[in-house]
Amino acid sequence: MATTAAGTAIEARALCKSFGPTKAVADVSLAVRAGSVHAVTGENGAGKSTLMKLLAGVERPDSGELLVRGERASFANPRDALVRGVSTVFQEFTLLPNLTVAENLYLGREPLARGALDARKMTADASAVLERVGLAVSPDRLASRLTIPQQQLVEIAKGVSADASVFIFDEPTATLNNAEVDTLGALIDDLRSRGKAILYISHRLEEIFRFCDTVTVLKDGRLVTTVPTATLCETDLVTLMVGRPVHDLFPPRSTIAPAVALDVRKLVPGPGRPEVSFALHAGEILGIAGLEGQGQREILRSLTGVVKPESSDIEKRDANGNATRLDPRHGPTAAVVAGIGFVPEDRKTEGLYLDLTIYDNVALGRLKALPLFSLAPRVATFVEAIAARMKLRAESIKQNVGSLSGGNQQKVMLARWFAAGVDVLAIEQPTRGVDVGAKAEIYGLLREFANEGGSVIVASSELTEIIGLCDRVLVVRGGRFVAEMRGADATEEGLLEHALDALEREPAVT
Amino acid sequence: MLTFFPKEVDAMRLRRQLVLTAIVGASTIAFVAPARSQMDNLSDYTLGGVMSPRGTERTAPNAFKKIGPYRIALVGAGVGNSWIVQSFEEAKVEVARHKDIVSYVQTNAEWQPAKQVSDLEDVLTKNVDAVILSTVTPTNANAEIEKFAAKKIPVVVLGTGMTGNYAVEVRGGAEHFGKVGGDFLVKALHGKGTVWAFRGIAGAEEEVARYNGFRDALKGTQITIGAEEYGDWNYAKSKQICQNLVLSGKPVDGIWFSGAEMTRACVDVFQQAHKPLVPMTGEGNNGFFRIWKETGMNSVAAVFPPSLPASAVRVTLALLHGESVPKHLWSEPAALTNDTYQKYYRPDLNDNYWVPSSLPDSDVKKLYAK
Amino acid sequence: MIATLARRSRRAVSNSRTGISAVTLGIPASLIVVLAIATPHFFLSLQNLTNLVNQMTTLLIVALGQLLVAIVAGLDLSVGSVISVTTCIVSSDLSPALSIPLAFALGAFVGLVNGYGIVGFGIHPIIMTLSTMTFLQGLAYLIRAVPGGTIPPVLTTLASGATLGVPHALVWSAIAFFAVAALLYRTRFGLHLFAVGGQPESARLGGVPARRVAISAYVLCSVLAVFAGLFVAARTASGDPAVGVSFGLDSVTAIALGGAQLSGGVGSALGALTGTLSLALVSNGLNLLDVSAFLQSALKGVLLIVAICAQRRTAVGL
Amino acid sequence: MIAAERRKPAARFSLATVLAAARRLPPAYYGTLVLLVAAAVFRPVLLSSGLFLAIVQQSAPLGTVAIAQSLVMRCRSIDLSIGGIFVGADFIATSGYFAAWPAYAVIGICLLFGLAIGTINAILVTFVRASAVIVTLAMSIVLVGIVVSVSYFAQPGEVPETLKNIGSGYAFGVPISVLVWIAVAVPTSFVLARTVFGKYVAAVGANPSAAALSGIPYLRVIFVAHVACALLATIGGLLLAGFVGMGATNLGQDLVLNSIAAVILGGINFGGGSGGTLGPIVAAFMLTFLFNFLNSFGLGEPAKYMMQGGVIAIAALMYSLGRRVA
Repeated sequence: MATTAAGTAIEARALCKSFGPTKAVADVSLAVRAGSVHAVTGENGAGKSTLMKLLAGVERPDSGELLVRGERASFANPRDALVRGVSTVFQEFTLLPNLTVAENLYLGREPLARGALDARKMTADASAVLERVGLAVSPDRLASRLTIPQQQLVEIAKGVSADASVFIFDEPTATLNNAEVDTLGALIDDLRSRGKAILYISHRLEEIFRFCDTVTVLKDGRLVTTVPTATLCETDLVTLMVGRPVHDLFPPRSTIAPAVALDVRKLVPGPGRPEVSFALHAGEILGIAGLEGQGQREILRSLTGVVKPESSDIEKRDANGNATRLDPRHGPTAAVVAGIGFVPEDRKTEGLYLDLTIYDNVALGRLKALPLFSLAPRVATFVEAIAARMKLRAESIKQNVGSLSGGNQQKVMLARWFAAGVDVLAIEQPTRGVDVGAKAEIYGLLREFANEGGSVIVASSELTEIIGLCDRVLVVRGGRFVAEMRGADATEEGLLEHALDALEREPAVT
Repeated sequence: MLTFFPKEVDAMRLRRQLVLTAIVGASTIAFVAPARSQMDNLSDYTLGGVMSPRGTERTAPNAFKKIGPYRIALVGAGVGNSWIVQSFEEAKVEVARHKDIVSYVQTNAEWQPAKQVSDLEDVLTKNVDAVILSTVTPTNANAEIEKFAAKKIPVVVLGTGMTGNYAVEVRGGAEHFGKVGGDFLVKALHGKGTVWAFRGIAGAEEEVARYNGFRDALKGTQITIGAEEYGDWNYAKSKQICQNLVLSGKPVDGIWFSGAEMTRACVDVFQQAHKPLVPMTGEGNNGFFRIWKETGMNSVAAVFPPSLPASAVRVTLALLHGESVPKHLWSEPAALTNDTYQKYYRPDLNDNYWVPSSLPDSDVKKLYAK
Repeated sequence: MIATLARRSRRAVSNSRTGISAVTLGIPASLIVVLAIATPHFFLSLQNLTNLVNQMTTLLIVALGQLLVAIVAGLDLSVGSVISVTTCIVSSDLSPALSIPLAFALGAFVGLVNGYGIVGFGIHPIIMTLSTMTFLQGLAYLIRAVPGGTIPPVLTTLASGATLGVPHALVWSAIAFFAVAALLYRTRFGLHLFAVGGQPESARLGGVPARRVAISAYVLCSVLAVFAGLFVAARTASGDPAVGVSFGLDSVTAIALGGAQLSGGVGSALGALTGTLSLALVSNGLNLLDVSAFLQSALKGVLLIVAICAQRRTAVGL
Repeated sequence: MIAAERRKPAARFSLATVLAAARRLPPAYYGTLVLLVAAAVFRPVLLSSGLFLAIVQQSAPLGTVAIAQSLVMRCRSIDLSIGGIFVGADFIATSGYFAAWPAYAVIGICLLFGLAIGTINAILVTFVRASAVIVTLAMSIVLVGIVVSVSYFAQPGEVPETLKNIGSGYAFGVPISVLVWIAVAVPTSFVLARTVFGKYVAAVGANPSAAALSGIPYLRVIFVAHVACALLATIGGLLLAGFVGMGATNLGQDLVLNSIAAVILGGINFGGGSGGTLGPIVAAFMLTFLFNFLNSFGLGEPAKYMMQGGVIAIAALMYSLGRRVA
């Protein structure tokens, strides 16, 4: 048996995990005491969620070891972890929509009576557990009929019911309102007072200081430090999280032309969503910054018709100032015809045709607005030229896109829209999964596009990217714009402050 | 599921059943030439000699006697070829001739054995007095037949190789059918040469019996079988096989078929290949007669009366009237030859007409006018 | 029985995982009313009700198997061929002590092949089961080219006939129905089937051995098809290489009419029963009303289209 | 020019390319080669010019249907209503209802019928979003049911002479049906390779969500594919009817499954692939040749079914393993 500090509920020793060439978690060690709340924080991409997955049994480490109450542990899956006393509340809930609350609670460890499922006991036990977490729903209700906070409480109840000794919360407040956050706080206090160890993964400073005893900061997959929360102030923590000079990745900004290219008014991205309005200027790169899940995605997608907005009043103006109305409810086809291209975050499943060649992927952009049975123009020279200009690294344009690296795939995505001749690009996470060299090239391409009169709206959770690339930044929180600043004036600290602090503040900008 | 790929299966079954059912008692009317008066004798279940008793076994008198009027049912295996369509029509017309039949229902099982069992159950529910049954397989209805027997409801079966507890069987002699063709080839080829044999569906009892009759006829001759293929009684398959045989240049002096559709397929292949027709065997169908006449080929037609169900209707009534009826009624007709077939060829009718028919000419014209 | 069904259906209605709706219950109910009025002397006779049960049994057993596969978002078109092969095996010269276990072994093996192909190798369920269906169809023809053979008397006695006035078919229907219902609602495996059908990845994270559960569903489906095959063989007293052809699609129709979602996670034994009942009533009723068998099959096709179109889904295509 | 990929060693890259290229060749190409060699050794008569040409002729209906089926399968859909379309078109051509009409008018009516069924399929699949497998299958049942119950009263007769000639005649020493087959294949191939529609089909098949997100009218593409599939399948059905020459309510039902097998063997799986239009064509010939080859050994239906099932399973398995490697 390995030795471990007394009272340590769960301990990670030198955990490493790589996905392909990227080291998501490198040599991270961490110990969580029973009866304490331990925060793990860091920027997006710092390795928080990978670490959480390693602890929760979703992924297995490449090297390093995991100890639960001093004993070496290896989890096949989260259920296995739960049995060993490690309960995880995932950010994307794993409740099964067609199972009842009680069934979800006891999935994989259902009570049996003489070999048969003991539904009565399951319901009774579930009722008791639900009461303990303060959730007033019937255990017979289907999970699909629960609200998001209710679902989260069910996830927590899972751990309570298993009498887990370690609770891992992955960004638990992302979907909760203030009252619900308070309830969660009370619950965490209760768990702590009963000697449970709590691992609290979040980048919300306010909560970290409110709930947690200890904080571990990760950066680029590596451990920065582990310190008692009491020894820090918010500024210290932000410095620890950012702590990196901004690379010289970014092209120089240009001056914003006064002309409005896209006037978005009263866009309601979905039922019950707040309304947003903003203007995108010709030649401008506009950043939408914020923590993940704050509504950036919905704004971009409803703007481009990928999801149908509730309502909108959008005007698109071309270089000559001629205005046309755009109703995104008519779907992406209408947006594309109007000259707006959308680059999704998940290139592989939503953007590219991996089995088709570079030529096909790009040339498809040339087909918009052509009748269905007209000849598809042969544009090999054009595609070669655009590929060369974009410094696309491939053997030939006949190569399948699936065989390209992430950065080159992203270039193909952009090339399609350049080929289509759109003048507005809406991009989610423009450099996710792209190596540093290609990043700079992509930034350069976007800037070039803007300099030629195009407009770009970028939603990114990488603050450095937003700051370095954008002419103007809108900070979003809870579906609303809470701050606007010039890219040149923006700092990570400033953005984070708006993105985080806005939790408690009234929206400053709409 | 009638149409999914196993439709192919249905198709096979259809072809198989076509002949299995149809074989029930081939008899030549060449020599019968039914006189009108005999046809008009509505109690003559031999249809003027088309059918004849096989063996001496008879039903007991009054075994199924019942007071009329009667409700009878024809439980069919399925529809799918013109012979069956005509035979059902003959049954219907025959029923109409008898005033003491007040109810006549007809079901078909779409060649599904299990559905036929259900059909029989449903018919039983409807309190029929007698059933004429053409089964999907020789055995699939045995349990149901037993139920009818227990209720003293006579079951007259149309089918070969039936084993159940039926009252009377009405069928044809399969070996005879095959032998008719074999005898013809022996004569046409003067006892020597190479013939091809187009068989039906492998393993079918009926098919084996016909083939045995054919082999019997070849015994003691110098005729050899140069190619033997299963054409499944199907035009399309036979056409492809025949095409392959012809184009591969296999020698052939004559061809034996166990069904007319296959003959037509081969004739078409020979003509398309501009190959002189060799003697081929055929069947008593107007479409075949037409080709026979158009090509002037040397052929013979085994006859397979579509009027079998009409005979079955009369048998059924005889049973209900309390008569004693031969247990086995078979039909083993002599063939139609180059000299006699023209008497039966009706140029005014289409290819779907089969002989001999018990239908009045007005019905025949209505159904088969070109 | 009726009381149990009623209780079960009340419970079912309150739980949308079953897919039971006013339509699933309403179709057979209204068919019964219409038939009882249209053919009062025949339809409600004891004889006819017995017939109805006899006619339903095979399809019910297959549909219950198909249901298990549908719950894990699969589809098994090979059940028809499994039925055919089963009748061919048990009608062969082998002793029943050998032929019956052989049929079950083959069924289980077919289920394993389907399951591994679909779950293990990611082959589309339609393609996978279509190919096993075709292969087994060939095997059936290989064993028995044409219908015939003899069925061991023990099977015939077990399948047809009655004890104390209760038709054996009813007994078998009830056993199959309650066995599958118990499996679904009284065992962990049943719950896991629904979990895997709801969201396989979440189920896996929740510790459900998702692959094993899905493969087991295919195995059970094939084994139930073997049962159905034994019943058909006994009922028709013969082996027939084509007897099962209609059951693949009929079973899908039955469960779709019974509210099962082919996208997985939703379905119920009661739905399989009402769906099967609906189809049997259509067939029985049209027979009583003397409607052509071919129009009957066309009508079944229309019913299937309607039932499928009523299911909302987002995917387009397969 | 495009800058060369520098990060990977050249040798490894080219080896991978060769392997990838080999894997992308449709299985039908190998299969046909193997079969032809086997025939040359065991049954050389199958390769004699007359017989070989006849086998090509026999392939024409399946080949045409395979082209039709490939259109919908490229869009990740399927059409199993082909069996019903065959029976329906055959009924129209042979029932005698249109006996007084010129043959080309009858052919036209058959094509209109195919168009109508294709449109219904397309509506059900794209707008109602019903599962294509189930609705097209059900469509087939409905069509066959109607035809069989109607044809019970109006019996099927002969195929019009013109159609018979198209199905089984020769022109310039080539079977006419093969010319029709080519006449279907060439424009289809052109449309798929060179038109906007063709490019969209490839896109929808390769990644439906990407197609939707990037503004491709994907529902319209699938709609058109279904209509075109039914129409071309009707042509295949008429070729078969012409070859058979007589009406039948079970005409060519095996072509439904064989067409799917041909498409998969031709290198096209659900959602595109590498076979082009030639893949399914070669595969249709391969299957027809295979059945002739098996027949020449006296192996009948059982072997045919088992081969068919095995071949589809193996092709599907190869495809899914290939995808996993890539």
